[in-house]
Amino acid sequence: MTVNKEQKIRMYRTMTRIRKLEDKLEQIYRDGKLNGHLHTSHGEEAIAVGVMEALSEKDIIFSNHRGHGHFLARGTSPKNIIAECYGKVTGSNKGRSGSMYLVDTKRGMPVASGIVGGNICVATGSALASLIKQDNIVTLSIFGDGATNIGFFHEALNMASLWNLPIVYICENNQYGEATRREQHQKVKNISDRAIAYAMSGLTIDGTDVIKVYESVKQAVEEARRGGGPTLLECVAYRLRGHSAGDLAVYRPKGEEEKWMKIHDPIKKYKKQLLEQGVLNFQEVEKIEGEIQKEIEEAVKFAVESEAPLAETVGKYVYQEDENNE
Amino acid sequence: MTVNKEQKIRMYRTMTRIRKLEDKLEQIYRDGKLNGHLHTSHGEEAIAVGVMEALSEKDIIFSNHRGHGHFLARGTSPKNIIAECYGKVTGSNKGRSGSMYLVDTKRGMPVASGIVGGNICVATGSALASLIKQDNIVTLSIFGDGATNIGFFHEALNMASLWNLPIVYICENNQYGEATRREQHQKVKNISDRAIAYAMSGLTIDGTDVIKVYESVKQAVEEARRGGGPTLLECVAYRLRGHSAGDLAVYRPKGEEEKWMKIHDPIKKYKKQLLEQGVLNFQEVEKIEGEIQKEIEEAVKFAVESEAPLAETVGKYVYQEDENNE
Amino acid sequence: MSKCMYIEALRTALREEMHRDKNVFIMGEDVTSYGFSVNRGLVDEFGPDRVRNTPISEGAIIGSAVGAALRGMRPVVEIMFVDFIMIGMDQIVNQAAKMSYLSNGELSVPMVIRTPEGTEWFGGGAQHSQTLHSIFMNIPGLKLVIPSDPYDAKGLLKSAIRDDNPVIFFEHKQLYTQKGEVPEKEYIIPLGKAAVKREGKDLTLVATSWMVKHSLEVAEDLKSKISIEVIDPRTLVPLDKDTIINSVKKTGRLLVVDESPISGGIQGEVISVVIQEAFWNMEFPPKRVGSLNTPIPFSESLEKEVIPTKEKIKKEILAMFSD
Amino acid sequence: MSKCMYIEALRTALREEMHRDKNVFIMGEDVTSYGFSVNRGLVDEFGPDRVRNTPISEGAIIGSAVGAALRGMRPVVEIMFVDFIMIGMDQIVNQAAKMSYLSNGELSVPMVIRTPEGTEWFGGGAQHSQTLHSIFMNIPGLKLVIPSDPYDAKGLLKSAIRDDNPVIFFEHKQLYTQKGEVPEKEYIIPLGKAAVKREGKDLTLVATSWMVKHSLEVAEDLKSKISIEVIDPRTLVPLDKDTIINSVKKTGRLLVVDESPISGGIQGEVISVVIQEAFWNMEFPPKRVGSLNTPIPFSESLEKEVIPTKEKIKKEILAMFSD
Ligand SMILES: Cc1ncc(C[n+]2csc(CCOP(=O)(O)OP(=O)(O)O)c2C)c(N)n1
Ligand SMILES: Cc1ncc(C[n+]2csc(CCOP(=O)(O)OP(=O)(O)O)c2C)c(N)n1
Ligand SMILES: [Mg+2]
Ligand SMILES: [Mg+2]
Repeated sequence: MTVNKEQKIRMYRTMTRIRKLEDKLEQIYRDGKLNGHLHTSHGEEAIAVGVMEALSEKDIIFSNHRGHGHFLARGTSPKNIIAECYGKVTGSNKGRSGSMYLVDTKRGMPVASGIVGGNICVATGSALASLIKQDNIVTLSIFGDGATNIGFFHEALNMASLWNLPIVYICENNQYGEATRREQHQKVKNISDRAIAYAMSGLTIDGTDVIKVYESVKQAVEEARRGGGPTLLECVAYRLRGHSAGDLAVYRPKGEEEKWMKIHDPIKKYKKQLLEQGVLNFQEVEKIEGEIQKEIEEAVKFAVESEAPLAETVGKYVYQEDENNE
Repeated sequence: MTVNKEQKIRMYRTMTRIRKLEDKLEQIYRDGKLNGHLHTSHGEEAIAVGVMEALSEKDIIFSNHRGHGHFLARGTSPKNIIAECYGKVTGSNKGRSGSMYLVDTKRGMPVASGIVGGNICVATGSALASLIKQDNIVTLSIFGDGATNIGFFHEALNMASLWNLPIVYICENNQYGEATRREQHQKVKNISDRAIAYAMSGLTIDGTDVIKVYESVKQAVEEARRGGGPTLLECVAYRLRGHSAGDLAVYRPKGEEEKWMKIHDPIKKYKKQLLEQGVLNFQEVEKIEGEIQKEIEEAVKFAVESEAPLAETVGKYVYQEDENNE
Repeated sequence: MSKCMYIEALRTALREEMHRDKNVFIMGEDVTSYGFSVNRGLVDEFGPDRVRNTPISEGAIIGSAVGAALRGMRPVVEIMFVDFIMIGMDQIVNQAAKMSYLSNGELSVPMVIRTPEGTEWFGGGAQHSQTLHSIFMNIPGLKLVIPSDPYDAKGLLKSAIRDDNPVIFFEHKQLYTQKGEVPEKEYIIPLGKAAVKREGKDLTLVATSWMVKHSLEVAEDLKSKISIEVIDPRTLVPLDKDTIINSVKKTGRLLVVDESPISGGIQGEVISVVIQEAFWNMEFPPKRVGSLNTPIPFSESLEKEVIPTKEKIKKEILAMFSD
Repeated sequence: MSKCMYIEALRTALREEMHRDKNVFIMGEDVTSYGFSVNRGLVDEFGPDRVRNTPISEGAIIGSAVGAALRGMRPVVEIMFVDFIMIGMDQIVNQAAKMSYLSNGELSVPMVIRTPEGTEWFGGGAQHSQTLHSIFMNIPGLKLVIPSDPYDAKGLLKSAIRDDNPVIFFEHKQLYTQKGEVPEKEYIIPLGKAAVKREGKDLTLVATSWMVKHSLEVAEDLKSKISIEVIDPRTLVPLDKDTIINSVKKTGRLLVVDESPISGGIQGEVISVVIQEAFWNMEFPPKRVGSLNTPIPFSESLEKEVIPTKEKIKKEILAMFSD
């Protein structure tokens, strides 16, 4: 599996886009200008980007509460995401979701789940649909380490392996569930070992290495597409922020965060690689960052200037508005 | 671990008691004299008896919908069990349960669960209570192979291993969940392999060998009592009947049942052993069977002649009747 | 017209819809061979891909149906007893019911959950005899269907399957073997239309599911004294308020009979819907009959104390006309 | 007396009960460090064995509490948002609520589930802002507590912990920071006693949780025109019917305000309880205010359309006196 230059640069751009958009949202949130809950993916950008780069256009991705990166990497515009966080009618969900339940139906991304583990059974059903339709689509379910303790994870993976469904379960192991370290919520050494309980293939990889993520997901997805069945892919990274904007993560052992920042910031690491490989030079890197910074600023402006949804639309689409039904 | 003669005979008596009681209930049910659902444990008697023989008086056991054998082996009188199946006020639950939700608080057996997998989290909480109280009690949770696909199984075992709880999970793998063969509901080869997902010890044993069951449970229970943590113990047997009285199990491959009957009927097997070992001779065996047959007939008579609960008691104990509350 | 059992009417509806639309499929525990066998024979006709046995995993059964529905399939899930739905409750409340709204209508979840509730005369007991439809009325985004005879069962199940929203379809164990007229030719019954099962002018008796039969028998028994109009809402969401309210405006009296425990049951909801519109027309306080606020006991002598019976309904009615 | 916040009142109740009874312990996700931090500091005082962090496993959290309670412990479980209770619903409905009855009273489940519901002004959205207490009213065997101020919060939580039945204790996110008088010396408030939060003679306004504050403010605003009696049931099960009914017999008018979606909400239940007893005393149809029958949208402009506000309550009241 070779990754060409264009891809490499695209992945770098996207990782940078995620980081800058979330830096921005964090700042806006701290300024008290955003409502609700804001979960950023600092330190996990390589997973989102590696995963999406490995998929084909028709594939389906179920995201979670920490989803900005997933959507950006899939191509959703920063404008729609930021506008959604502001609750504007120009947002991805027309202001009905905020940060936690983003959607982009045009890009194969149904509503993300704010319920931990909430998408795992649903995604499994999407794969079942593909099995029945034989439509060659692979479904991805993305969730965290903490979500692997929810019973529905177990029910879904058992079903997926039993029926040999075309699905890849991506576990973003950022080593924490809110304030709880992984050792405090599960004893199993590698989360991917849980695949054994379903006679499913499981793999643990470095989730801060975007190329590694891309290659591993590509393999698992092609396997699933070929009818080889599901995979549980554990991507190990580190949550470089608190659980959500406003959480200062005082519960962390001193120095832990700094250590990971220094060694495992996926963007720093990748940038270094690209420079060493000569894929990019400093000027190009700066240019990219500048462009993206500008893009984000414009997106914020767009969001701020957009309208809030009209009060009278509040009752729409509680039910599908289909003549036969109403 | 040596099993003395007295124990061996007691275990034989109890296995016989379970078989004869359930044969009787089956017959009464077929005669249309019992309401509700009746799940017998034909072929699984060695598990119930081996398990209970290994426990100390203060230990706690959570049973399930297929529980007659568990209660009998723990010492509940056939009278109370049969009366309960008849819905009489002399029944173990005063007629409120029927066959599915038996209880015997004097023998450390809380209400059995008719919800598949329904006792697994609850039993885990009982073990948590013991951990906190340091009362040296071990809790057992008994459930079937199908129950290991319920999410609560996963949540509970993760919790038990994380907290190193004094509990033993007994999976009665009778190779079917209703009409569904195990290969049709899970792919994992041994159910005990699911323990790996929790870094818990797991073991698969012959559930038709009462001595083997006794020894394995004894070991797991003592381990738990010593603070060595939980075990998932899979006891493989075969459901020699349909799922419940009335189910003729037409869905089974031809000959399967007969084969197991012939080779793996736990009572036949054990009787043969005892005769060979000279622990019992034919006369003694016949004497035992005769006594138990009589005991069961008397229990039925007791049940039939007992009163139904009084209508006016229907509202009692929906809530604990404690002055402070009412 | 030909007489058939409720269970057969359901099966015919499933068969017709599966022939009509290849996206319709059935999923549940032992649906090929067991349970109350509404699905009997369908696997032979449509194969195991479209009549799919599942592990005992109510969360994954319901949740995966949501996912399949999001992808254009029309799953019809069977939950063997309504009691077990509680295991998958989160997938219904937090996933199925929210998808359309959160996506501003871009996503739809056209799925049906079929499930039997109520008692078995006798002996299901506390974990196999509950009546739980009332609690779902408080979850916006769900539609609730509860047919009381074979004709309605067939016509409503077909509509439920064609509906683009998550629908919970509540059957009653004791209705399965009830017979009724069902036309050979295809028909559907729209969701949201109540049925006046019997016309009358002195009392409006709103009844659901198995209680409709009791109510009709009581109405017949009392016809010399009291003219009772029996209305079956047939769907709780959407609820055909007008038919009920107009009837009460005519009769001036309302009794609601449902097998749910009284406290928090739909009986109170219906009364409260009516009273706000028809208060000035009412000549007597609206009354309700339901199960006692207890779990369902096993013993026959206790169970029949808990659930609504013809006698209890009759007694309540006579008390409304005693003055 | 000293003023303290609702959240502090809850914490004090927990601390006092944990000192009083060594069997009382706390269990939940990040209870040592996170969430709405009702438990802040308690782990330092009582240690991680009695203030226990759990994995994200709502089923096992609730289910294991049931088991611990069966063994004589008195667990106080925190579910971070009421929405997540749906994951453990089966353990509440099929296990906790049934144990006492199925064992003919030999087993008890003395546990409390504390959980916040309602909106956050603004932005919890569809899966973090629901009001779900209404659905539990239809599950016999559970007690439901829903305090509206610090004084009640403390006294009722202590009773809930001492109660021998499973109790769900519904808090409201917006109440946490509300202040009120709380005596230094110990007191408990029995379950099943409503509180008349304000006396009046023209209208009985039954309100719960966060809605009590709105209702009292409206009563004050309208006092020149209408004398409003504001009653907070404080516990939904047991429900203090007498206090409410007697008030309505006095005022002749009833309005019920609760944040649950209207359809199937407790508003209808309360109206129906009252109307059967006080029908002849009522001068006007009973009315209800609740959330619209929609999921809770994120955007401020939409959320405030959905939930009950002072304005909506006022409007409803004025309409009741327009004639
Ligand atoms: C069922 C459920 N329980 C609790 C929560 C509250 N909560 C939101 S995110 C979170 C931590 C999830 O941890 P993990 O799965 O590792 O994902 P991460 O946030 O680390 O990406 C929790 C407990 C929730 N949203 N849903
Ligand atoms: C949650 C739930 N789903 C379905 C059922 C219906 N049911 C009762 S027993 C049973 C089979 C259980 O299989 P297993 O766990 O292997 O136990 P066994 O009956 O074989 O002893 C089923 C599906 C139930 N009681 N509870
Ligand atoms: Mg995490
Ligand atoms: Mg089995």
